[in-house]
Amino acid sequence: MREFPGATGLILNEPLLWEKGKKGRCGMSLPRRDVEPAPLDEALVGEGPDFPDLSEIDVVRHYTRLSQWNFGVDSGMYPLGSCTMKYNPKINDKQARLQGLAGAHPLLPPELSQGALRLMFELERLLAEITGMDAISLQPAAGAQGEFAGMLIIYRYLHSQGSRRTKIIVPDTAHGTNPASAALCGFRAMHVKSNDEGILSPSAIAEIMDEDTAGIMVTNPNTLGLFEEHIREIAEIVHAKGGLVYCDGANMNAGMGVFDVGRMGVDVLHLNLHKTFSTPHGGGGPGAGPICVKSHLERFLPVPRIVEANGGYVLSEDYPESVGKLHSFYGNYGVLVRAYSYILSMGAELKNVSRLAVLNANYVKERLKGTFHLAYDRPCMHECVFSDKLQHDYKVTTLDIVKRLIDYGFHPPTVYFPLVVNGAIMIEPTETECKEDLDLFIDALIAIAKEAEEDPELLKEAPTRCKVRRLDETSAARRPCLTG
Amino acid sequence: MREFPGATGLILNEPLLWEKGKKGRCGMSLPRRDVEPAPLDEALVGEGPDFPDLSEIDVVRHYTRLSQWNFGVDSGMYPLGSCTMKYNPKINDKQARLQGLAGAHPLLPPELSQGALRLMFELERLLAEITGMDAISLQPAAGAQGEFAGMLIIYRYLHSQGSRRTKIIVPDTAHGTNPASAALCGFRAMHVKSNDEGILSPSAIAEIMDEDTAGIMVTNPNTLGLFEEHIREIAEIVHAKGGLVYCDGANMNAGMGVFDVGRMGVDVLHLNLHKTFSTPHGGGGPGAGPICVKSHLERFLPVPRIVEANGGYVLSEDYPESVGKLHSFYGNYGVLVRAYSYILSMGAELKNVSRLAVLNANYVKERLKGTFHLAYDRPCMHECVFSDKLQHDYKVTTLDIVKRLIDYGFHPPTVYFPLVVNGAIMIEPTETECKEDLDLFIDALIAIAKEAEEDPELLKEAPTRCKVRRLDETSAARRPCLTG
Amino acid sequence: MRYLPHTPEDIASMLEVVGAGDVDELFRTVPQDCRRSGELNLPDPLTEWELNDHMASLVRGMGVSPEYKIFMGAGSYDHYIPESVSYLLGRSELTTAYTPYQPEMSQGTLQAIYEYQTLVSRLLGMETANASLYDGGSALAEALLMAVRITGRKTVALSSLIHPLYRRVVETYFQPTDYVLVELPYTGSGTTDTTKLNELDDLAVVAVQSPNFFGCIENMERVGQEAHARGALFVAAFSEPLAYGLFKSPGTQGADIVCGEGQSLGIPRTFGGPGLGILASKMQYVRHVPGRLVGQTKDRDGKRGFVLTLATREQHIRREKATSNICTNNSLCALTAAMYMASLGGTGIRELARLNRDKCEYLKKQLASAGNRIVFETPTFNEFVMEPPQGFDEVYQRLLAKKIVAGLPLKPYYPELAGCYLLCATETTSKADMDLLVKEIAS
Amino acid sequence: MRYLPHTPEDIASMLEVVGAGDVDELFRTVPQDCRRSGELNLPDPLTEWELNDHMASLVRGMGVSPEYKIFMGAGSYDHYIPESVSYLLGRSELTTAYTPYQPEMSQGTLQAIYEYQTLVSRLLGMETANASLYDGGSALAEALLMAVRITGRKTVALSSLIHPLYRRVVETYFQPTDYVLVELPYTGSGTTDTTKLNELDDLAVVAVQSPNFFGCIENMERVGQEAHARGALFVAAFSEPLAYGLFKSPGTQGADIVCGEGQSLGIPRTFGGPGLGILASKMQYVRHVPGRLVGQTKDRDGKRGFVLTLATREQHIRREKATSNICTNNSLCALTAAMYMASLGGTGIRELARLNRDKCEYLKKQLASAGNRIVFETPTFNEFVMEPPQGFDEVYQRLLAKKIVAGLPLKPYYPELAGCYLLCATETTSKADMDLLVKEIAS
Ligand SMILES: Cc1ncc(COP(=O)(O)O)c(C=O)c1O
Ligand SMILES: Cc1ncc(COP(=O)(O)O)c(C=O)c1O
Repeated sequence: MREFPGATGLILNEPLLWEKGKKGRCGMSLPRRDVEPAPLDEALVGEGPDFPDLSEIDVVRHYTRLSQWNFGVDSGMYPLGSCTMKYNPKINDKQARLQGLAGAHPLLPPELSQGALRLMFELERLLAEITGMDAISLQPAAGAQGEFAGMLIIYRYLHSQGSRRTKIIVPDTAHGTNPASAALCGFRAMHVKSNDEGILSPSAIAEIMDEDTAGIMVTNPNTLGLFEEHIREIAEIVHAKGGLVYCDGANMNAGMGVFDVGRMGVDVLHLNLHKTFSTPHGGGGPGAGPICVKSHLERFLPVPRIVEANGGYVLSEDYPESVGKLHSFYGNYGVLVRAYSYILSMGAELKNVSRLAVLNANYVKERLKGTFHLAYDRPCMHECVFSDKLQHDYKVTTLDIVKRLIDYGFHPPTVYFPLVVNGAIMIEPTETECKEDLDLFIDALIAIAKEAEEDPELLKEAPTRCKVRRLDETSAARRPCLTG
Repeated sequence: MREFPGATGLILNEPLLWEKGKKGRCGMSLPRRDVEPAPLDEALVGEGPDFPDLSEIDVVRHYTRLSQWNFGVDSGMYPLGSCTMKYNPKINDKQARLQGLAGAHPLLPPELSQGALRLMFELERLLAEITGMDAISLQPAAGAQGEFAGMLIIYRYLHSQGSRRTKIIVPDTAHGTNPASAALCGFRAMHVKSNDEGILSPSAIAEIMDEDTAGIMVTNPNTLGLFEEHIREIAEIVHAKGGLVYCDGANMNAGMGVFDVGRMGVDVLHLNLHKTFSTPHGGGGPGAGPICVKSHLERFLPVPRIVEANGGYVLSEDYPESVGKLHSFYGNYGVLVRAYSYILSMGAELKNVSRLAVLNANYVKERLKGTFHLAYDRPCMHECVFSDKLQHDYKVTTLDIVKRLIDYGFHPPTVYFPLVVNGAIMIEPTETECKEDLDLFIDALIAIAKEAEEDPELLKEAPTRCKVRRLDETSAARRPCLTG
Repeated sequence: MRYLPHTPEDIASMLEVVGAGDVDELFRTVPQDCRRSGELNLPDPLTEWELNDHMASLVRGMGVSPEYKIFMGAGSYDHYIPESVSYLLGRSELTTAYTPYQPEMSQGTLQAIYEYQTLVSRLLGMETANASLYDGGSALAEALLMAVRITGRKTVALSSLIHPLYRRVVETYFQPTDYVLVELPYTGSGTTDTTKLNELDDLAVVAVQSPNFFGCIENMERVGQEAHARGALFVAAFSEPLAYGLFKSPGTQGADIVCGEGQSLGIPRTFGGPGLGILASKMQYVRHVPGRLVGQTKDRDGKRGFVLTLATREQHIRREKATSNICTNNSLCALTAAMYMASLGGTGIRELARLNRDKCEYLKKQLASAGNRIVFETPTFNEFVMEPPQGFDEVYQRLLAKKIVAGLPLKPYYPELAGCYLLCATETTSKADMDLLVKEIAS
Repeated sequence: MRYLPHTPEDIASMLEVVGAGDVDELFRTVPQDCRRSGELNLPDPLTEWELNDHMASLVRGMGVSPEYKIFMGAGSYDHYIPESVSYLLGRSELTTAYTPYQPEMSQGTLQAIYEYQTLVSRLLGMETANASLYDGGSALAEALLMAVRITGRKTVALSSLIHPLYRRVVETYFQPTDYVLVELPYTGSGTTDTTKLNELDDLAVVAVQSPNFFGCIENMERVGQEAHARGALFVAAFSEPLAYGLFKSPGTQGADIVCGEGQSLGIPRTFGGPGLGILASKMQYVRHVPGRLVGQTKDRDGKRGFVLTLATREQHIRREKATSNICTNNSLCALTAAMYMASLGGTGIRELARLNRDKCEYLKKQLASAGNRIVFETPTFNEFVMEPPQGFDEVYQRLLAKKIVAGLPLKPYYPELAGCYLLCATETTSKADMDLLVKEIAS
């Protein structure tokens, strides 16, 4: 069997930027001055920021060293549940660097930005085909903003129906951004428990859905990696009471080419291009959270919208009922370029992407169940959720388990989420991991479970291979030191 | 004081390429086939190579992990004597990637390659100005090939004088490529000792220079980092006997804007663009070793030569006395582009480059002498040479010292070269290291000297921080395993 | 497909372990009526080489420099980006990681963002900054919501010289709330007219942008005093932070919260995004700050390290009670800005800011002497409003044909300024190009 | 200057330590008469931005794809290079390191080169390969010198269908020796005529290239037998290693040493360099191999690791007795080739080689049916020689104006083939472009 990736080796300490440098150095080539200095009212002049002065090599070494303290998808398996950490093809980054796009001013006259607009127009159509929804706005800068946009659309729709509603149904499995986005839109989140199969039962929804409830936010597949089988019936219940159905589509990597979100009764859906469509996560962003609606809600989509006009494309503000603008310009365009380039590279192969993502997740689930407690023993979609239940006897927690996984050379899964599973360990392998690497990862977790029985200290002390050991988060929060 | 860079952290094991993969995978996008398969004589068809089949992510992770086991100038200080490991500006790499150059076929008709030719023409002129020599060929692919070209030029020149000579003078401080290049040209290397000041004394040369000696190969500054003060007198002696003077200019980083190699009496000089002119060393190459001559030798330079012709540039073969071609085309063009871009970025600032390179070397020399035995206590040029003499009492060798330096997070200096200094430690900081980093490096060596006294085992065991510990080179050579 | 490693044998052996006959079986929990009827109707997959050709043809005709001379800023600025920064952004341990939930293996991202927070705070003269928001528009909206939370008041006074598109975003964020947005008009000299403040009660915050949308330097100190005199917070916004390399920073002028767009700090324009939403605040309000914060701490051995902190403000802990719904932010853009600021340094940013200003003053002077009216006399940074002689619209179109974009027509944003244009010059604008513009406009 | 970190204070304090009044003093060992009289007379330093402009204008007018359609190979081939490979070559721990003299901190380079040696050996069907030489020309020269060393004989027989420029380099390397270079003519079918071998004595080596300069597949097995029958070594050369993805490799045909140019393995053309000098050999001759070799070994804990080995062959140990004077080689190009071969894989290289061949056959067929003579009937890989109808010179010039380079005129290299052209098609040559060429030639 292949050895586990985790190892220790030479890395390099590196001070903070301002612990380096000397006044008078500069790491950037300053342009030649071809104009005279203009008179300047000294009263307006400030000190200028106290930045360290570094030479170019200082900057290059600083970030080269920092990068080596980090672990990315290019370093190894990164099965962070709910985040779809798949391989980010380099060719997509290259497209985003094209001067014709990277150099484009957002307020160029349309005749000078046809290519940029066409890309947006086509991407909207491609996403519509993939989701089964009718109309799309690419403007939301991330999933959470997509949710907010969705809430606003529902809010506006209800207004247009002359109805003001104060509540919205949010299942206990929902991602934290769901209730937060609802709250941002003034809706009170009504929590509903998922049933003992880990999904929503229509009866539970019927119980709380009323005329003061704007609708439901459902994540499908949900954060347990399970398909909400009753989604249609639930949608009917909600619709019957005049509400709308919002679907959090962050987990769309499970169903491309299979799901038809439109047919599920969903009115509004958001996607995470930085998950399903392989754009790099950038250490926390930028992402893109396009919002997709059925035709009856199209008129509420954010403006400007890209429309075809005599053979070309223009941006139109002419949607009086629109929820308005969410982004200063048109969203995280550079992310859109990468997603577009990914979709054009895959075409109908996207169905295989989802099929293999689901196969990988089920494979991990089957091989690890027994070793770890499987929260819901049912066929999963793109991810599966375990817990530390079986390890309690050894006083070992989920945190200990995943910190130990770091020493084995893997990025930990998502932990302690979803909240409905105590000590959740949420594994999303994605389709880009090959069987050999999955096996290595699984064997590592099995070895750790054994260690938990035989030598729990190994887990408590982990990680030992990183530049730093476990960090004191409590005192970090008690006496925040946020700048140097 | 700042902490030393050396630290240990998480790195990742990675198997050999063929220990990964599965038949049928492919990490490259294969072009669409737009023509029919043509009939093929099966008798000609082979098995095809037994390469592993990998997906793109496998390849990306493989080399990302391997890169983290390596140390480059971007990682930290790399004071490898005689190699001029200065910072390699990223902007120069960008120029070499320009499609107009990277995509250029070398046999394009001249009207389609004017830009590429102009760059070569201008680079020759720039190097002539910097060295004080008259004519230049950029063709040699590295310093050693430059030396060989130089030897050939001397060989041809002597022939043209109707003289056949069998010997050439090579000082004991010379780099190994010098005698090897001389031998390749059929010259027997006559070794001459440098005097107790570490340089050549005219008398020593006068003693062995005779009519059967083609000339001398002198490195200036020499590999002890010392300027050959008697170079002119030596040149006169050699010339008086009808010989020629070859100068190994690998150490030109010491004298830009100061030296006039032409005035030194040198007839032929080679440069190392990958040293003095900041092109990345690439883990061992490619480099470029342009050859520079005084006008009386111009007719012997390699062909083709770039010449101006009615407002443009053409490649001319019309040099009947030329030594011929050394490279399939025109040399390592991509390296030339980087050096050209570097010189244009620096201009006359190149003088400061050398001044600061020399300042850095002298600073290291002064601060370390006493701690380590300084082979020749004289003002040095771009590098200084110590030895392990003072550490002998503790049974600690140069190898132990520099292996320990690895644990401190620095690349070791050149060791056991030049041969005239037993256990040589040859330090070339280069001008791109700032004082703070020099101090850190110096303090590390001082700390190691202390460890040598107090706890020599620390040195014998070193390095301990790398992925591997000291490797068994003996058995590697006894039972060579060169392929897997 | 090079992104999909599974061989038929892999799939077969995995299905065996899973105990399924084929992959479809794994989807048995998906009801038929939730599935699409047909296969995906998408264009044939492009090879890497076809994709390159496709994209090359797609961008043909885009109006970008160097082919086009673009004298337009208005919230998206053309600044030189060092190749060293572009190179470093290729370090995929940084780009292909996600939010640093596991600090031990994310110290690169964490230290870099901690440094970003510090540099940005120093640039803005503030005590702390968050790890980034989406862009200038949402940063302003979040800053205002934050101010309302802090003060518990309802009235928000916004300068009409804050970037019009940022204000549009604010309207969107505020529409489902019962807070009142009031717009402050501008004076003939191109700065915010605050007299209206006297008519407002329950005032939570006064927000002004400086340099404002017209490029004019606002008297932030005065605005701050007026806000504070009314028990309100002072929020300072910006679209061109480079200005603070030369001009007084909002923090030194009494701002309580500073927010804006950081695109000009080394981030390419990319048709408007991703940019960088910057939000900085006084330390006393830190627990009201939206988004991620990186803090310094120690590991078990007392070694310095960095972690995400004060997470109790955030959605994944606080859910509906969070200070914001933001999760994924624009971290890589923050990293870019940090690399850029580190490359420039204090000395460099001073010189660069000065050069931007001088270039712009040169353009202003030349245009003025060529008979164009400079509409506002208040000092500006690298943008200003000009009113050309009548009938400039045709000239503007003619210049487009000559690959010159002569600024942004203000009419759509300020109808009363029909016929006026917002022009911009940065260090990338050569004297030659400016002279060309002046000549072309004159002719 | 951004590359020079020294501040005036740094210099002052360092001078103090050194005990010098100023930096000039440090040069006191340099006699006046060895110094230049004046300052460097060089153009003013360019800023990064001026440099970009300068280079952009410099390359304007270069005849490169996609603007130009270039049907020329002749030792420099246009193949697609995956963006993933270009990206990985940006990993500066690999690019900014030097020769791995310190194996413990160079395992990345060492394992990668060990893998390169392995993949290249497998591609060529040989037992071992070195860590790279400069290029195809010097690799051939080194291979022949090696053969002479091994056999102790003096006569070297070279096929006239080895790349003419490689042979020029061989002549250069051999001129100071007393070895005899003999050229083997070629037959009417475009392969090497070896009958002349019978006239030669003291034969050290027979060298043939396949595919040869005309693109024709040589009968290497026969040549090998003839060489061995005479107690000589058989050296197989190449300029297009991709051919061995489809055709028999030299190793399987009895080659003792294989050498050539690896540019087509993922390395851009870059006006002819840097390329990759490949040299592979039978294990029995390994101690005669020039250049670096990486070998596998163990560390003190028995862990697998890699080192430079058999260094006693090399100049830094053996000096004048070394197997070669080479020191710096083309390591990064070897790394590139390894990345490329790893990306392609065995399945991929087979398919790609087949596609190259099929494209070329298509072009050959079309040109033939358009009335151009295909000069040699021997099977070819991705190049072939054609003789167009009289007066093609003007057509060739006309096509240049239309941005089509219709192959390489052979006259300068083979005067007897005046009027003949060497054409090339690879996977990057689209059917549409080939049809265009045929049409244009016909018209
Ligand atoms: C299920 C789910 N919904 C919503 C989100 C929020 O998306 P974003 O982080 O892009 O705002 C996430 C991602 O963290 C998620 O996993
Ligand atoms: C003094 C000296 N001469 C010659 C050489 C040989 O140059 P190259 O390695 O480029 O062939 C070197 C570099 O190793 C050197 O240091």
